[in-house]
Amino acid sequence: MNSLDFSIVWQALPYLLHGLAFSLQLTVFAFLTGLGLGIVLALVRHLKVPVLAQLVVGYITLIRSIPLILVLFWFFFLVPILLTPFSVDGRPIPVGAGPTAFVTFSLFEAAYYAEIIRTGLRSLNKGQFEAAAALSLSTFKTYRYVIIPQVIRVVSPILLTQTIILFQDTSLVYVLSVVDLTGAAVKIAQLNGKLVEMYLVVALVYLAICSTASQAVAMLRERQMRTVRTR
Amino acid sequence: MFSVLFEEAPDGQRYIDWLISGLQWTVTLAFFGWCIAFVIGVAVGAGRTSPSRAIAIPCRLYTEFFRNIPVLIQMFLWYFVVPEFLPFGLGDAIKQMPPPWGAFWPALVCLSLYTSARVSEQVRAGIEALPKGQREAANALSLSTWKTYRHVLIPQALRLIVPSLTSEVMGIYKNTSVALTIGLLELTAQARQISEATFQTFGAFASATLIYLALALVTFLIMTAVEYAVRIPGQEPVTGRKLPRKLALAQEPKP
Amino acid sequence: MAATQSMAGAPAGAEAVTMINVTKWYGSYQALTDIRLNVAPGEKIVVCGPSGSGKSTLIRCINRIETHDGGRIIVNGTELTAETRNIDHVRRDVGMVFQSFNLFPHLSVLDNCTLAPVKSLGMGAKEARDLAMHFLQKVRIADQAKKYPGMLSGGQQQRVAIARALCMKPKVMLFDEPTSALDPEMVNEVLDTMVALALEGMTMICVTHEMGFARKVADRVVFMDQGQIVEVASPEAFFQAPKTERARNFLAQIIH
Amino acid sequence: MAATQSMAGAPAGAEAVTMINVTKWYGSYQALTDIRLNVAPGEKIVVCGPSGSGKSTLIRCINRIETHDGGRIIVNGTELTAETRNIDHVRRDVGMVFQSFNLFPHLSVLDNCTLAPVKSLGMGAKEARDLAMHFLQKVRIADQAKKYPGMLSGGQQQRVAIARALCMKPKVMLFDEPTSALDPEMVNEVLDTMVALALEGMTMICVTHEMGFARKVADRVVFMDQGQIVEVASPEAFFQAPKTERARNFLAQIIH
Amino acid sequence: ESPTLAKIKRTGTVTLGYRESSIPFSYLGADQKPVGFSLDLCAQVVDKIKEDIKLDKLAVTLQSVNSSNRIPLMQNGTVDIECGGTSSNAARLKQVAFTVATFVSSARWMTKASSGIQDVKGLDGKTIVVTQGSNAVGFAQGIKAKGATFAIVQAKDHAESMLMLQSGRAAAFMEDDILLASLRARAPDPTAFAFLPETYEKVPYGLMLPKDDPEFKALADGVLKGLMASGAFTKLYAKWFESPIPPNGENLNFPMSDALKERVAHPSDALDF
Ligand SMILES: Nc1ncnc2c1ncn2[C@@H]1O[C@H](COP(=O)(O)OP(=O)(O)OP(=O)(O)O)[C@@H](O)[C@H]1O
Ligand SMILES: Nc1ncnc2c1ncn2[C@@H]1O[C@H](COP(=O)(O)OP(=O)(O)OP(=O)(O)O)[C@@H](O)[C@H]1O
Ligand SMILES: [Mg+2]
Ligand SMILES: [Mg+2]
Repeated sequence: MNSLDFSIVWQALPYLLHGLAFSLQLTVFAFLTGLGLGIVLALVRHLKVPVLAQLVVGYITLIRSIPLILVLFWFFFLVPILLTPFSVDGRPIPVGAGPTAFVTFSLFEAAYYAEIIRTGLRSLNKGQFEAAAALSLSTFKTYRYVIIPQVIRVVSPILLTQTIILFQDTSLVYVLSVVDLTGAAVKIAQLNGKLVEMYLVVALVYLAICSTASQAVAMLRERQMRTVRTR
Repeated sequence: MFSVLFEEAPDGQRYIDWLISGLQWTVTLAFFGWCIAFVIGVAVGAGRTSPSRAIAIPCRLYTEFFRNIPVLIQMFLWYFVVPEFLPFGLGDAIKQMPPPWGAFWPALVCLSLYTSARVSEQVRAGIEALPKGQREAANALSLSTWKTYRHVLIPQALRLIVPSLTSEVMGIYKNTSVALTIGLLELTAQARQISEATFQTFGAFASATLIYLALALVTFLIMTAVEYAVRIPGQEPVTGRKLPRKLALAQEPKP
Repeated sequence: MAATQSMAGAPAGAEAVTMINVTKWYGSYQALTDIRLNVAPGEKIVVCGPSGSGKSTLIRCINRIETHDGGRIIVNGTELTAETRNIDHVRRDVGMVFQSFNLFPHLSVLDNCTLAPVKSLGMGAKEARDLAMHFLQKVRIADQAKKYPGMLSGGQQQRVAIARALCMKPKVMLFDEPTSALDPEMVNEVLDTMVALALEGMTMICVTHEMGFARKVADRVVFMDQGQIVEVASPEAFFQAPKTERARNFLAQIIH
Repeated sequence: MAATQSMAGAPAGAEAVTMINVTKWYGSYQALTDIRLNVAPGEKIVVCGPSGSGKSTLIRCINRIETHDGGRIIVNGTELTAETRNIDHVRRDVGMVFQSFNLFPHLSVLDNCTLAPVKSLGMGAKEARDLAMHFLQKVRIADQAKKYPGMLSGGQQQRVAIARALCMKPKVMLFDEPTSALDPEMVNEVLDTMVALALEGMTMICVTHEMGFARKVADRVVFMDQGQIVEVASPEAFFQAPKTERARNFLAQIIH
Repeated sequence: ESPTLAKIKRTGTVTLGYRESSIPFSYLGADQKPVGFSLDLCAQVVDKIKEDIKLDKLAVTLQSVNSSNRIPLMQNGTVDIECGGTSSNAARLKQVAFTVATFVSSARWMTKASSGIQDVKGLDGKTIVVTQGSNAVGFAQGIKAKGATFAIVQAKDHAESMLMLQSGRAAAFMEDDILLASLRARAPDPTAFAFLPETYEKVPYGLMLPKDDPEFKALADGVLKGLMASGAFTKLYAKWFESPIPPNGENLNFPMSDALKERVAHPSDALDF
């Protein structure tokens, strides 16, 4: 292969950073809303809410069975068509790519987070629920103050792995013609024929960010372990 | 919407034949990819729990490396970059491989390693979740480290993580689609081809979606059967509660 | 928000706990059969019996950690029904200490004690903290208030659990084998705390096999077998001359 | 593959276990200080002492579940060093029964017993099975051989754990509070099994607070405190007239 | 009335689809702003729309599209005109409409000059690359069906096809001539690549429009015909195909083919030549 030429990376830096910013925004947003929604879904299942619990199982199974890229695709193109009845002239109402990405990722990740939270819920001792009940805490307060904080600690490494995957999957927004870090790199690469250089740079950026995150979570956990489980 | 599948394609076949050919590649890649990923994943995951740092640290680096780079980019690197750095003859030999094998092997390697990193993380969690006493009991019985893992720790850890492994198996089908970026015409690639040829994008992608759903469902059923087959008699699937004692008492009248 | 005392309809001098023909089924297995038990305010009851005889089930029904299937349970004048309001009333009046402590591991000792008063009684943070420190003092563990449960020994954890229950200012305390998960030496420190509580006049129902404790503080010993109350007697009568064959066998087993 | 007896270099009539000035540190905390102990073949030792005094650490050092930091430990003539061959030798000679049973839940009772003989001693499958059935018979649980640990009561599980250890035909058995995780009623069935073993002449080192057991079978009682051996005496001497203040206090605590 | 025009009038917005690397038709120029031949043509159409529906303010939205989403985006009403380099064929015409031809291309082979391959015969026994979903896939398979013995690999996009050729994974790359020319112009050393003499079936390119809106198509066609008649079209062609273009100033040196000259003289959207 011809000698590598990384000068293109400097020229494209603003564009790449712009893409990285979008990746990070989408990751943070989808993490927060997905986790929130995922907790709700997991609780609906855990509390065996009639009818809703079955719907949630169906939803989670469906979402986990379809590639994210196809989920994005269907959201992007079907929602405008489904909204047609509400439009004045009987034509589909376009929904922007940005909102589609944020909503779809949140809904999609919620299914995965819900399963992770459920694993955590299963690992908790029944005594925790009983102690909370005996202290006359309401169901909501039991989960809010006693159960969920413990679950989050237990499953934090799995949450991290899922979030790393989420961060990597942001590249799929290319079907919506939105540009994230990978998308930006690919575009620059295609225009300039510098594929190898750009991909190497992106690989390093991902490796650096994700490794830092996983190191941080590992350290955080170690600290918690020290306070929570010394014996 | 699906009528497009039965139209005749430029090459004389029907479009549905394209999809089936794509499905075959997807399944082949997923199956062999999973087998390799499982073996490596279990080995690396177990290695991460090793008391020896000389084993644990390389295993951790392995996991971090292959998990933290997007699979799309790994695929590209395996296909375009790695052969350039192989000793001269080997790299060229790889490049000369006739299609589709020239794309299949890198795709298989890439997918296996990527998935194995994710599996290893789960195996590690499974082993770490086992009570410390299991390892100690094995030591006290003079089982070697290898036999301790082989007969005591890994069998239990795997049973523990069946649910999350199920997600992983369901996930590998989806990740196979990344192989299209290096020219392997698997299911998604074929759907795109149909879409380009006919501009019937919805029909093509709807077919692919349904096939993925069916694959996931089959996987789910198989894994449920596996979970049932390897369950441990007398143990509740849910961990945490000390019911066994009571069960035993209920069954057993006192002398 | 604060707990209003619901004495409406309760006869004067009412029992603290009244159980009338209570039955409880686990699926097709009957765990409690026709339980009748009255506990007067201030009374101390020790419940004993073989494993699986329904002791835990009995006291767990009293604050509806388990729901009973037949009969009536009245606690401080409030009958336990499916109604949330009643359950809440009863649970505020009844504190419970579990065999396995069940402290919240992610909260400090102090937070364990203040969580429920603040979130469920609506007590002010400062007031709750003072109250918690008061009870932690009482169980002689106030100096550990900032630690997390995982940093304490079993006996210390169980004393925190007792303080936590007391912070709800319950009228009745339930103990389910509070010492059986402890090392032999730690048993005493928890028993001492319980004796002190008993001497203060707290109504107590306690599942335990610590016969020394029963002798020292119990007003009555309730012996259960196979989901039924087989014998109710004063500790002296029970230990010296159990009336039933089953109780005799049981006592022979646990006192070696 | 089969265990060759490594008596080379051991003096005739050697001790089963010799500990010379053994020390053990957890980080900066010294768990064992200058432990000296000789155990003759066939001898029965009961180790007791307050929680955290290092009892478990002591016996776990004997088969190197924990590594000691100073001093020497010699088991049946083999000194415990970092060398894998020595560790293997010692572990084959030493059986261990844990407080929490630590059976392998995914293997049937029989497989629990045959795993180590087959995989680690290289015994034939049939021979191992016969041996396992023999010992299961001895702990009166042969009829449960096909069941899984999760289906057994605690007392039964502990008896299986004893059989599993015996299947390695150890010369020395270590017990770490083998009855303290059991319900009061099940304690007896395990103690009975241990007494039977003792009567057969097995060398035993047993951490326990079951003083009845100590009285019945122990040749010597070892009392530990703060990582040191404070007192070694015959059971009669120890229980009647402990020489040290610390032992007196301790006995007052556990015998109520 | 034309539904597309009605929508544009109601919303006061027209949305143009553009491609990100379809040089020189539609691509990201300096600062990643879309530019290109097709976009220039579209600008003229937009002016005409503005004039026709008598709006003083018509907002123009640029929507990036790619091969996976251009059809759905057009069908669900997001994009009004695709200003890319998209070829027309019978199957596609069932889903969308095209304006009169704005370009005519034909597929060709590009090889490494150093390979010494002279013609299609020289490719026998070798591996060749085409881009997934392009017309070239069909052509290559057709040639093979007639007895050629090369193996076909399909790369994800043109850049990767080019990389396959560069790195020696493929001996030749088949694609529309104009695309090959632009790829070659941007290569570090354009002279390292050479064309084989064979040319294949001619294909018309056009601006892509929603189907079943003849009034809208007539408007766009009218604008293009006007440009062709006035000579403005030829000037635009020279600007993008025969002069240095942004962002790096390469010159494609791709003079107008006879077939396109014929279409400029007699504008038409017919498929055959
Ligand atoms: N959730 C449950 N489902 C089914 N059976 C149960 C459940 N909980 C308890 N049981 C059964 O009900 C019976 C009474 O149980 P309970 O826990 O009240 O006994 P206990 O007297 O407290 O025994 P222990 O001394 O072992 O604590 C036992 O036979 C037990 O197996
Ligand atoms: N892994 C460890 N890391 C740090 N300290 C430890 C560890 N294991 C034990 N210790 C400490 O070493 C001391 C001795 O522990 P050991 O378990 O031997 O006591 P013990 O006499 O068996 O107590 P018990 O009766 O509670 O089982 C204790 O203070 C304990 O806290
Ligand atoms: Mg109980
Ligand atoms: Mg111990």
